[in-house]
Amino acid sequence: MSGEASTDVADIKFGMLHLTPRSLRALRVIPTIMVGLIVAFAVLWILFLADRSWTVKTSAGAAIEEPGEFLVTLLDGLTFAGLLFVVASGFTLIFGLMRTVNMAHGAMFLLAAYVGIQLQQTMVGKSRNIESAEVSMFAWVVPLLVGATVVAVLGVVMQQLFLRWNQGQDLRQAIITIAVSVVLADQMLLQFGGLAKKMVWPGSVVHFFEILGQRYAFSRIFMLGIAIVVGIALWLWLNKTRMGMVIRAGVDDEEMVRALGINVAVVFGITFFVGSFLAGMGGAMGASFAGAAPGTDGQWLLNSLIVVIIGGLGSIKGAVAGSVLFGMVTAFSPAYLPSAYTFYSIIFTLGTLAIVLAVRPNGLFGRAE
Amino acid sequence: MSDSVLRVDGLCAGYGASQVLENLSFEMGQEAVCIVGRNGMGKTTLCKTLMGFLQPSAGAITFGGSRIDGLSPDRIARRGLAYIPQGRRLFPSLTVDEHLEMLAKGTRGKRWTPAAVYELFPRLAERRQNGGAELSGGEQQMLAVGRALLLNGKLILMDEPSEGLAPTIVDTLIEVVHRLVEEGTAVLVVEQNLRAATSMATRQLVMVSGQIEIETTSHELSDDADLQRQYLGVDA
Amino acid sequence: MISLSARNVAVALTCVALILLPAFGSDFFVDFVATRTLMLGLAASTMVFLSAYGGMVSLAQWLIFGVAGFAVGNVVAESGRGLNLGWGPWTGVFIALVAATLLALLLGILSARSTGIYFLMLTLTYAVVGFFFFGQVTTFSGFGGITGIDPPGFFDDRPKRLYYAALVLSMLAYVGFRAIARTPFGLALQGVRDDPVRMSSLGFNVQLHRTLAFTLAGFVAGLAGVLNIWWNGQIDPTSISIGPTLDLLIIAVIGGISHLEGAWLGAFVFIGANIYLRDIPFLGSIEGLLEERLLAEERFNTVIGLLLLLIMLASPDGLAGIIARIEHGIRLAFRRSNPEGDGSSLRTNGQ
Amino acid sequence: MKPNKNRRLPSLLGVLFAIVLIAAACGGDDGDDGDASPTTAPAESTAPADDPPADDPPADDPPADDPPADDPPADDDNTIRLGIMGECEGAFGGFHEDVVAGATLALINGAGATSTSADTALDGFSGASVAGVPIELVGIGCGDDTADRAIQEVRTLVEQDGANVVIGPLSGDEGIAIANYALDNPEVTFINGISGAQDSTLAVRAPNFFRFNGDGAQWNAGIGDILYNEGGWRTAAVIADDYGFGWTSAGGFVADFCAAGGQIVSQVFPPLGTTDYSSFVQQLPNPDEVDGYFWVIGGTGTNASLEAFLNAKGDLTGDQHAGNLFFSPALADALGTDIAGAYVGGFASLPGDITTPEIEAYLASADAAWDTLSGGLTGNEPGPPSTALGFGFAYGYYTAGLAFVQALEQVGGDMSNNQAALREALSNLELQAPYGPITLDENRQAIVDTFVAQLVLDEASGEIVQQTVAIIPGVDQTFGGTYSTETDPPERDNTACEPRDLPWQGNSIPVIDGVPQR
Amino acid sequence: MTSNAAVTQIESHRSLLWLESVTVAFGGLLALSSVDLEVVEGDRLAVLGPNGAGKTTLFNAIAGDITPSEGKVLIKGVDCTALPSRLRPQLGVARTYQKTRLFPGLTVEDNLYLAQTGKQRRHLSLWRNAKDAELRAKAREAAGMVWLTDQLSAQVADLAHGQQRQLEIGIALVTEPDLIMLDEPASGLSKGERERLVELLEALPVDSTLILIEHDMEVALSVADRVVVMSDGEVVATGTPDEIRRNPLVHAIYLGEEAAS
Repeated sequence: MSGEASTDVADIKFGMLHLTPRSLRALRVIPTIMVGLIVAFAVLWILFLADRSWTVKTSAGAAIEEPGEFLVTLLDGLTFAGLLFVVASGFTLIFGLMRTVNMAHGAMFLLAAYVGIQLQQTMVGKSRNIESAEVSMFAWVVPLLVGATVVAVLGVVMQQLFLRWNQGQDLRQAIITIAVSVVLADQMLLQFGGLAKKMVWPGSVVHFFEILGQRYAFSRIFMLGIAIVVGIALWLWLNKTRMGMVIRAGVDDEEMVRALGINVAVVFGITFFVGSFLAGMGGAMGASFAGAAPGTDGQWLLNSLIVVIIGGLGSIKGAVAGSVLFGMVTAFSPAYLPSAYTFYSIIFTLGTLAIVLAVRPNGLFGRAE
Repeated sequence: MSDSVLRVDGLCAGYGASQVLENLSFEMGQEAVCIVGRNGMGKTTLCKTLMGFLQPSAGAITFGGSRIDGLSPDRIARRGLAYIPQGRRLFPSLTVDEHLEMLAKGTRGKRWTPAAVYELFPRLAERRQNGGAELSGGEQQMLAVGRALLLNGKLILMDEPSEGLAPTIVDTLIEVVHRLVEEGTAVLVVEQNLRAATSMATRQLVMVSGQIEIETTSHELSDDADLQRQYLGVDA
Repeated sequence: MISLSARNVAVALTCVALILLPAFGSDFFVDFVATRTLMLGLAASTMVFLSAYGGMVSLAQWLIFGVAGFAVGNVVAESGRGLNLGWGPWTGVFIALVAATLLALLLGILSARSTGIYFLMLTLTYAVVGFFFFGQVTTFSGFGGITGIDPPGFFDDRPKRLYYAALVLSMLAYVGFRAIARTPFGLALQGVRDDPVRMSSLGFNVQLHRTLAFTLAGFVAGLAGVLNIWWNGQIDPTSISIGPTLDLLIIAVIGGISHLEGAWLGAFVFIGANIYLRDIPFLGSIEGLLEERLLAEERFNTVIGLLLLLIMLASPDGLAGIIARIEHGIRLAFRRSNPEGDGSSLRTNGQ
Repeated sequence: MKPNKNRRLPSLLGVLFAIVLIAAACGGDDGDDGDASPTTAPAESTAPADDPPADDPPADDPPADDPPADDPPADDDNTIRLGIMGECEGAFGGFHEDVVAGATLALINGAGATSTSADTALDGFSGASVAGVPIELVGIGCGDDTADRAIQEVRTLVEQDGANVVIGPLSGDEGIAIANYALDNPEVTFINGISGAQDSTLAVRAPNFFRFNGDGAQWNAGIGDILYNEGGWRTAAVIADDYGFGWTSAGGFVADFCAAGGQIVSQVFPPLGTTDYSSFVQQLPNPDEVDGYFWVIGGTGTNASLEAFLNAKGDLTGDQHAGNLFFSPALADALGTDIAGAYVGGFASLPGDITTPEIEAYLASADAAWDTLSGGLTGNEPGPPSTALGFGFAYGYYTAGLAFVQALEQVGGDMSNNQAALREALSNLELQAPYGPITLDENRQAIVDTFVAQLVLDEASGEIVQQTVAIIPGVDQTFGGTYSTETDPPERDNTACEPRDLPWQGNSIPVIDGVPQR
Repeated sequence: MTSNAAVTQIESHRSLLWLESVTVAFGGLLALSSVDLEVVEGDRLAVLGPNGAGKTTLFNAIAGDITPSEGKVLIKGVDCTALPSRLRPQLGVARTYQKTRLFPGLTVEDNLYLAQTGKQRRHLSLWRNAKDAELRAKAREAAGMVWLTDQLSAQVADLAHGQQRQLEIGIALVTEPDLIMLDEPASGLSKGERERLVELLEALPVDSTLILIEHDMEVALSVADRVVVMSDGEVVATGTPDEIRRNPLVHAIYLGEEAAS
């Protein structure tokens, strides 16, 4: 008996049946192949083709011609990815364990930034024109930790007051956090005003070095360093401590964790603390890197969303991958897009997201729901 | 009864409008007891209610002398009711070692520590670094048992432990149950595999439509084909 | 059955009141409150439709709404930013609806595989892509937006005709969405919402249903978008930024995201709160207690945030849910006093 | 629920729908008698957005009921109802207090008003009148930097609160939107607050929309000339926000710099919402390839972009950098002390270092009107009122209010005939404002004095401060024909770079030690 | 294995379902290992086996909810190994689920109506027409078959568990499939309901083919004319009910070795 022997029924009804399993599988890989081609072209373009006389003008030259520019762009991408990771890892941690989409994540970022700035100004004793030289490492780290702790406590309070008892109602929780962020944003505008503020890097990290003839700032490397330390700490916490194991187990099967005698409510609270703390750390770092102003909250909520959607919701590994991809596209697209079109880079960046999702609807490391 | 470990009185529970457990009662001491019954009779619902995942609509559950109905699952577990769920429900993200390590806190000096579990199941020790999803069915069940043992509880509740296991593994499991009872842990097994059920415990409670229909012994149940047909739908 | 009648009677009475509104309402109220309530309610109803019948909470509805507006602007405007095609207003409507529907189709195809909170976040991201698209692509708009769009001459007698247009479209959408729920397509959509796996095994193309529902909702959102640009006269990328996008979600949720009439109810409360809540007298006294004007007039976003929080904490199903529960309670009490009373289902939600 | 019930519903609603259609068809007819009917409940329950001290509920005068098009309310009761369109949210939300105070101070100084509160302007004022005509504050609009919201707020002010004169708004897109609204609502007079989009006056040209401040391009007039002739720049690179204000502001510099003979070698437009500017800064030429850079990046981008430059290209030195109003030590912490010597474009008011008797009197009047104000410059903490009023946001609103009061004075409070006399007076006003005279062109756009400042190191404090170096008199919107009603509004790089004669070239008034050498 | 022998005896042109060494692996776990099976028109096949033997996985592979990692699934001679599940009803396949999968937001009638539209283009229609009346009549008829006539306009979420199980079967039957796959239809039913279920299944048209997973031997053996016994993902025995009753291997697997001895 063979497939062709009695296709009369199916033939009439629909042509779809002519597809063999193999050809169906082949159909499914088409998007993957397309993405592969796009990536291959992008790599080829950056490495060899950009800014040649026979291609269009780009602001950075082909990597083999201008390795310095390439390296700087690469570092830009990586260091920015570091900051993205710190912020997004908190978001994804909370989502992973509790399925709570914390739409107040950006507001927490901004609040920590403001608190940090305020404290730093107090510590330095100056409210404006603070120079890096006046800022000791202490006067940077303490505001960062205090700012992060403040929002971490706020996060736990929000979770305990508003979210704890409607666990599992993800839309409702998302809206509650939206409401919190609306109130926070409005009150922050009142308390901290509308002007952009900035936290100042400590003098010890503000210096520059040369790589392949290009100047590069140590502060960016410092930021990447913090991100790596945060990443390692998170990894150690999740993989080498009992609490971390409980959290990972909770991501897999929360009910079973409870059946093993573990008080998940406490674990939830701690996770919310850590997740908000990371948002706060990111806030202080972001305020040093790019400043803080009304609207920064929404921007960083969005950044976090994009990173975790690319990487896969709830996955720390995904947050790393999402940050790196997002950071790279952010850095490379203005540099290697044709010069006349660099202002489309932000669309291009978001387009990456669409492409990733076309191939993997749950993100790079996301699990199917 | 002074040595009563678990006592269930007139338990009613269900999902929304549909009542699955209806006025279910039984009592057990420090022993092995099997609840047998066909699929769909409410066995798993009973487990979930005992563990606190489902709130009973009526009735009482007394465990170790105090009421546990209405408590949260983690508090019930901490009172000493350990649960081995149907389908094992291991954590795919955790290795064998991590499954045990995560519960190791406070086990020092108690009967069951991770080391003792590895001693009981040497097979697991070989697979320490494997993820929960990479184990065979038997190994998974061993890990699920080991995980429950670390609670050092008074009663272990097993939901369909023999499901999907090779007969030799089931034998190991039966042995473990006997050993646990010898060492002073009560075991409540919910089972539909008659062989496994009758080998694990002498007391057999037959569950039909959310109630304990009759209580019998493993010998009676194994020998009485009518009983099997009537309550278990097994036509031998 | 009683409750259904009560619901329908309430809806019908509201409709009558709305029809008569211009006769006794001030122009400001008709134009600024009522017309906008109907418009935003119409847009929110597409969100509610997708959520209640399709199980999809879409944040792309406001984008589609905006795209229709941008399409009208590009087609109709004769100068300023955008394409400046200078074609007739009704051509603009046609193109806007086609654009909105096609966009919805595209987004539907792209997101039909996602569900739940993933769908929500994915559509939020689309919304943001749309914002940046119109912000950066000056061919169609740029951040300055498209200004000075006038509605067709037919609507010159403002506010009444635009109001009635919004009212008619809202009623059509309300009746239409409820009617669709009874059609084969609507039933299948609800089936997809309840159990996509079973639907698949019954021979339904689950993703096709999701996509088509999304497209249909997109068309209606496009209608609302056209009304909006006529009403507003201009549109710019910040009109479709993350803030207004979330506002629409807030509207749908305040009203009750599983009740169609919740869309308009939510819009009314939202707009009313924005306009009238600033003047609530007690805020002034609180302000006296709280230093620093924490709750002063210009802080009405705080008030709206707190209102939203309150409603969400009280009822996951918004005001409509609260109303349904109150009604339920009243009827329970009524039934207790009349044991012979009607024993039929008390269900008020669902379709 | 029973299905048969469901079928009854659509038919019921179908009948209603038919009624609606009929009603819609007749809607045009029964509409005109709306003013005969009483106000609806919501309108009644509503007090004006700002509690006026004279506590008259709006039920006394039902302005909300008036169809605006053919029934100007001012004729009836001879009250001027003023609305102020402020900005309580968004990027400029911190300046809400400032701008309301600006408009209020004009009424205090010019119309005998008294502020209700000694430490905020937001509580309104009382007792304002000009030529015996009382001016009532009906509401303060609360913008959020978006056009949609601006329209809604202005409509609330006009259509609900019955404002017949509106002062505002603050930002560019809002200005364009309100200018368009003005076109459709000829019965209301709009006096721009401080918004600086070119289109509001040059393209929209609503006859009832007046602007007594320069646009974003005008504010940068003169700086290109100075950089070319005194800074020795021949080539420049521009980095500007990719939206209307960035384009307009950059356009002003380009027009001015090129008019003097300079060349623009590169223009980079990072999108709004950019967090990491490093890749955009990379696109700029290196410091050895260009004479200087002109910065038009606002918000958080100001610091982020400057820092990205520091990181990638080198120190920010005074001889190679210049910028528009964002390039100020108040907004850009990243400017180190090496920046001393850099030139900065102007804004509405002059920097604090200029002292003339008029300015001193103006600032003193502010300090007399309130004890403290929580303005944007003091981080919304209570501070001296003169700090807030000395800055461009408040000053823009002040000039608007002052122009209104002076014009009203000229016509003796005559608001009749659709405010024709008032508008005529506004159009021809020669406003003697504290920081310089202002007149309007035929598009009702201000011809203003603007200024160029230099960043210098204050020896005493060791801080970088702004010092005015020149006043550029009589700057108009067209830049000698670079812009006209025929040209497209400034876009990414559509401002032509060509030498031309600008009316103010060579006429700049040097300022030495804060004293203009007029 | 005895199944291959049995399979080859049956004339292939009547073959409705043909499985050829179908293997399903979940990670390292073989849920089905190289299963061969043929079902011909009119067959009444019961699949027995302990929990975890792979019965439901077998159904999933046939219905397309799972794509086998190896092997072939042919329905009516058409290779549909990788065919999406939604296209299989066109071949006349209908199934029920062990865990009730209904549409709780809809009424019983709507559930039964909806089930029929899946195979038709109708399900995209925004209008109701004459065909609908027909489908609704059939839905009501099917409701009668599973004793739910009283509940036609009840919301499914409000039904008792037993009624939901009845509807689960009704949804499969109303599509008039050529091949009906019932996954533990009797679970959760009372004794009386179970007897009626047997009646119902016995009353199905002679030419309708049935595969049944059932723990209740009484139900299974009274309905089936052929039995397949599975264990550990493999088919370990096939035969008539009588043969199976007598097969010691089946006792060993299903009841436990000791009980069999």
